[in-house]
Amino acid sequence: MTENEGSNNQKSGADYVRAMFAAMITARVLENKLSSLYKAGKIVGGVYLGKGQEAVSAALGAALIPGKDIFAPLIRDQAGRTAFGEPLIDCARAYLGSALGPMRGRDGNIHRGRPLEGMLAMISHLGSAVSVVAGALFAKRLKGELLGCVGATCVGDGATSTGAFHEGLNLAAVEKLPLIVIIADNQFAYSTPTSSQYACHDLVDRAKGYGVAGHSVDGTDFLACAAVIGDAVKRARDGDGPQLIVAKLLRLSGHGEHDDGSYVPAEIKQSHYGRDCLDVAEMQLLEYGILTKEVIASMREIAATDVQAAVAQAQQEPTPDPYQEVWHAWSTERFYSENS
Amino acid sequence: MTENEGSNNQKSGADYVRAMFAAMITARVLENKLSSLYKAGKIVGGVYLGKGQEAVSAALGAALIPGKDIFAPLIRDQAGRTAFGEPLIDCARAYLGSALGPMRGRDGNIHRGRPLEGMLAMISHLGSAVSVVAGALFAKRLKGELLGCVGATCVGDGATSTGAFHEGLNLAAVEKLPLIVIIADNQFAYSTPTSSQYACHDLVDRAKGYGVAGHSVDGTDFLACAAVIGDAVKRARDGDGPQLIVAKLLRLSGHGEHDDGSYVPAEIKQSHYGRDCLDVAEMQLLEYGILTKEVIASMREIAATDVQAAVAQAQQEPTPDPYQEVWHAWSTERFYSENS
Amino acid sequence: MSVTYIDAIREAQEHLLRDDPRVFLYGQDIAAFGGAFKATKGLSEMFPGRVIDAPISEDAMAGMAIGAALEGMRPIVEMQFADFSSIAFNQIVNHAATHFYRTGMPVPITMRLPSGGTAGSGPFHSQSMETIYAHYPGVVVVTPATVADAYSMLIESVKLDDPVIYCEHKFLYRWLKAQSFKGDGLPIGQARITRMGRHATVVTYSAMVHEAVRAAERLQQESGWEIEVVDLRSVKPLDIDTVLASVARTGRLLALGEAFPWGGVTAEVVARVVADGFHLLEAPPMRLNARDTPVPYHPKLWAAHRPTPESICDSLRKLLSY
Amino acid sequence: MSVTYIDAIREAQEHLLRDDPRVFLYGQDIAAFGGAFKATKGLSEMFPGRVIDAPISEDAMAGMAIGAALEGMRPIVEMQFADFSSIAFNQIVNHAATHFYRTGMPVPITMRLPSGGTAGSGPFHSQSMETIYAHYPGVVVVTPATVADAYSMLIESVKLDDPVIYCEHKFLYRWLKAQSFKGDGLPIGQARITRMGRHATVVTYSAMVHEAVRAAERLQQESGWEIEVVDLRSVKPLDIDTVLASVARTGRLLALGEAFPWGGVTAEVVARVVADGFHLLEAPPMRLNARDTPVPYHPKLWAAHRPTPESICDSLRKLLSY
Ligand SMILES: Cc1ncc(C[n+]2csc(CCOP(=O)(O)OP(=O)(O)O)c2C)c(N)n1
Ligand SMILES: Cc1ncc(C[n+]2csc(CCOP(=O)(O)OP(=O)(O)O)c2C)c(N)n1
Ligand SMILES: [Mg+2]
Ligand SMILES: [Mg+2]
Repeated sequence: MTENEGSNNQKSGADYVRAMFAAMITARVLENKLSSLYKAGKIVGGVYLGKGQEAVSAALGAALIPGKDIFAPLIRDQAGRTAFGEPLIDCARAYLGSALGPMRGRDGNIHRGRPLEGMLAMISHLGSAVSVVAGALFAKRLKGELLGCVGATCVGDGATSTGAFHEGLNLAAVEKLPLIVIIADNQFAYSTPTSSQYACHDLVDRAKGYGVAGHSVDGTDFLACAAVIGDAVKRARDGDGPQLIVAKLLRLSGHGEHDDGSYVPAEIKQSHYGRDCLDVAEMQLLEYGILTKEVIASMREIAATDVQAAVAQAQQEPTPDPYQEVWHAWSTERFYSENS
Repeated sequence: MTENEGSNNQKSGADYVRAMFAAMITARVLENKLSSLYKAGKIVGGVYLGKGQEAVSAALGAALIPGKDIFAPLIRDQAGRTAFGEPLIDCARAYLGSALGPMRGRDGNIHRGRPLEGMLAMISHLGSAVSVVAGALFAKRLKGELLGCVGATCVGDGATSTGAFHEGLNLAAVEKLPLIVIIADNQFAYSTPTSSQYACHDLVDRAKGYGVAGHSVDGTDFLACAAVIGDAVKRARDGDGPQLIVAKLLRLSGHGEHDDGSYVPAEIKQSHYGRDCLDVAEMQLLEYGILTKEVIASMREIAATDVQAAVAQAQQEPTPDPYQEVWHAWSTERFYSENS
Repeated sequence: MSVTYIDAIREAQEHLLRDDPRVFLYGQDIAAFGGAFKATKGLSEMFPGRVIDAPISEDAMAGMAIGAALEGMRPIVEMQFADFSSIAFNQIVNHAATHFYRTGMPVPITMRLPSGGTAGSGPFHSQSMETIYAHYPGVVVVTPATVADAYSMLIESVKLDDPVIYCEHKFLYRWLKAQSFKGDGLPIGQARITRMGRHATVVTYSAMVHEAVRAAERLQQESGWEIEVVDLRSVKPLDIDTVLASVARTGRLLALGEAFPWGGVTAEVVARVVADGFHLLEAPPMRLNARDTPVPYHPKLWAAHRPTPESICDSLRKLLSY
Repeated sequence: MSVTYIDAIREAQEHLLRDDPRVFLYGQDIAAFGGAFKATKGLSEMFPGRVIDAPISEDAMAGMAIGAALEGMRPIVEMQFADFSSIAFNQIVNHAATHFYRTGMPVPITMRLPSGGTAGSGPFHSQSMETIYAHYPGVVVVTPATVADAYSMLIESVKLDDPVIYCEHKFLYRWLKAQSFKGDGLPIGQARITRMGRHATVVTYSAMVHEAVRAAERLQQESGWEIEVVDLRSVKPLDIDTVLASVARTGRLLALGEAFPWGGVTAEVVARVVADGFHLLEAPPMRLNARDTPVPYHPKLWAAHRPTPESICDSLRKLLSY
């Protein structure tokens, strides 16, 4: 076994939660910035935030190994992206309409990705990524490179109602692939409450029906996310097959920044899941002596500086030029005469 | 409440199993006939039989109330169709290519239906009927006519892997509709064993994940089918919401008559589920004194006569005439000039 | 006081819910929230139990509508974006569209597809899918371009016994205004001469009608060309008679659309015109469509991906100079 | 000894599996059973672990192929019938087809679609879906009509970096025979003159090439007309140059296809020919397609639903007498 195989390259507990927390802080600062840019009319397209879901997302992103694992982030995964190593500039470029970066203005915001580096570029159709990640893992197995690798994606409560989610998870189960699917059950799909989305007591009840491991976690509890999600990733890496994790939480923003989320009842906002995972994280990290107030303060400063730098850079960059744009959907060059 | 409401119009136990058995015998005789006609080259298109699945199918069909309930039979539901009241001539016409009957040669074999009478005409795409039956029930609710009604459909183990099955069942669960879905788990989807279809221990484990009632039954056990399926239909009728029934059995024919099913291992054929539910039924009916040998013999004779009559009639009927055929896919007549 | 295109869609649904007990609405976020575009705002309060939030299950949403239609109802299904109807594709083209032919029993469902491009919406929130549905026998595909048509054609769609794909253009939602919902009463299946002209005919539909009119006005001012604009209104059935009559007057045809270039409405229009009106043509019929790539996200790319008054004028100048 | 069209498909897959470790096959019943049409017979034994039975999950099958392609593999996915690809539609047109444009990374998957009508197969086992896929930017859609093309184009499809919809015609599977798999080496994107002629051009593809040749032979015998038959081979890209060159020789065009009549290949061919070759035409270009209903089940209806040598001759006679 090379050093990259097996689960021994999983970060140690403290390193893992520190990496998580750093990503969460950065994501929050970045998203706050995106929100004000949106309000100032500086953003191209819509803005979709992961506020309140950072612990879940970062726990996943930080448990994955860039360059080895596959990660298909979804709409609320800024923290996971950052933890997985996505440069901030990718996000800034996508939202600010720079012509540079992986999507070059052809696609934007949360649809960005670096598929060559194992971070897939989502399409909007919910659930579609599940089978695609399964396929990437299947390919790794065929190439003899699967050992110690995992693939992961996040979906919302709403996305569990798609046929694509069902077909993809079932396929992964049949092929016993090391796929981690996190359901961030944030109680709403856009405005639709879960009572119109599913009728089971808890979505984790679905795990048995697919023959996959099921895990539940309080998505606002930072250390619980680290423990449960870190463990599930480790299990998948060690050959235990697909892992379905259901995290309970609340989206702390609107569906997108165009939406004030006023349909979320006050009781829910004030309930346990209405708490901010970042506050919980800070409390827990201090309590366990993993980080000090000073370190946290300096992490925030670094995040602010990094975000500022990325945004400033993207804002200076050229926007796409339709006259420079190569209008081809095929990669096969000899077909190009066709569209001319 | 009118006399058609509530569950009191469910047949009494003995009547129910007698109706089941009569349909099973008729279906078997009919299918044997179709098989020989196929071998003699007299059939238009393919032939798909329900041999070995009659107890499950008839238990459902006989528990439904024609003119009130909705039934969406699938590929192996000859017995259920007959029990629900489908005239034999519909089947004969579809298979023999008569221009008469509900499908008029435009569609055939198992795709036939009488949607106006609550028996839907399936499309091939597996799983598609689940949401359609749910929609019919939803409509009945909106019209204030749902009380005491149910809708039912059958799928195979293979069809559970479709997104349509998942979306449809979930929707029915969310809307708490009186939908009965029977999964006839006959261990194969065409040639594909269930190990390539699902990874759970038992498909009934899916019920909890949808928040619906789950039932298991030995599909070769006639009385068990009557008890479990009859009960599930009653529960749905009484307002207990969707019912998922998983029947274990074995297809006793090829996938279609073009297929000898030689991929089914001998051990499986000789196993418990390889037994013929018709033999079991006869044994049980005699044992419990519900029918006598003489009655059964005369039922077989009646079935043979009826089948013979239907086939003879269909064979004499005209085949469709392309020059008489009205080539319109729309019902709106003022659009017809469009295709001319 | 003026009303908008989206107002028309909302009003038509209110009207239908009020007048026809068979009508109900089904879609994601359409009940209390009033829909992603507010096309059903307030309706769930006015008609309790008849405006229902659906799970994110487009296949089952279409299937449920089909089942309800078979039970005598007249469902209107809102897709959150036309692009997501790709998940409902099978139920629409194979279940709903074939049913009348197969069984003699029609399936009166109306699928509302918020269609077409808007700035910054990208490849999955901008598609025009009329071609995909119109290719299949059995569906009616309507593409209203005016406030009055948005209103009357939605009402008419629900009254039709056949499944209707109602393509509503998102760009027109709030931009397009009128004094009232009242129109000229043209039925589905009949095209309209939106602007009269003598020198060339632009045949188009949906939002492109307005771009064509802009181009026509520009050419008139610039060089006195009089361009006739035909609004197809429904792309299936397609009123080729009105198109041919126009081409008979002008001798020149530009078929214009916002969809992808391969196949589709513009190809169908040209192919039918040359089949029956070859002798009427004084110049080769032209087509102008979007570019053959996914719809770009960035507004600058998007604006160059779809036809614009400028590119329409360019095409018309070529057509007129032949 | 002769080989068939289905042999070619099987052989090409064997060849690919042998020569290219990136290739694997995925589909329902394709492993031990060898596929519903036996296109993969024996291959799972020859290449253990590389010919895999899929669950009945067309969406996930396409998704899994996309993921595998992104990891450097070259999957070939068998749909049991083209008609069931309606379930994979979203993954194909929105995921696979947009990926290169969006990210610069191509998705080399090959989707095998057993297409077209055969007697007694009915509305859901007879469809020709090339139009649906060709409408979307980013996919290559091939429609082999000969044994040699079935072989070489499948190999070429897998070598292409773009997603390919490989439409194989079920009617040709066992009926079409040849002496070997060797052909003329034409690449995807180039059409072929299947039969030379002087009086009219029939542009077609897939099984209709053979019906066109039959019609041409009949007209030659009956009345001496010499009909040229162009086999498009791929409908996207579509080799309009070869078509135009043929029309330049004959002055008359019949675009022929087995698919539904609205939009599609025949409309696209006519629209392109009139755009660039209007002056070449001596008669209005004609189209002949299937009728605008679902494909009927009964063989008698089916035979009158699709174009036949008789109906092709009728169309050609009209075209020639203009
Ligand atoms: C197949 C499909 N249908 C509809 C949409 C439109 N849509 C985008 S996000 C969203 C809500 C998603 O809810 P959920 O999955 O719970 O994720 P959350 O937004 O709560 O994180 C919807 C309906 C979509 N993207 N895909
Ligand atoms: C969506 C879809 N994909 C593929 C098929 C082709 N097909 C027809 S029957 C069948 C096997 C069905 O297996 P199962 O659901 O277990 O039912 P059984 O035949 O065993 O009764 C397949 C793959 C189909 N009808 N629909
Ligand atoms: Mg949610
Ligand atoms: Mg089965």
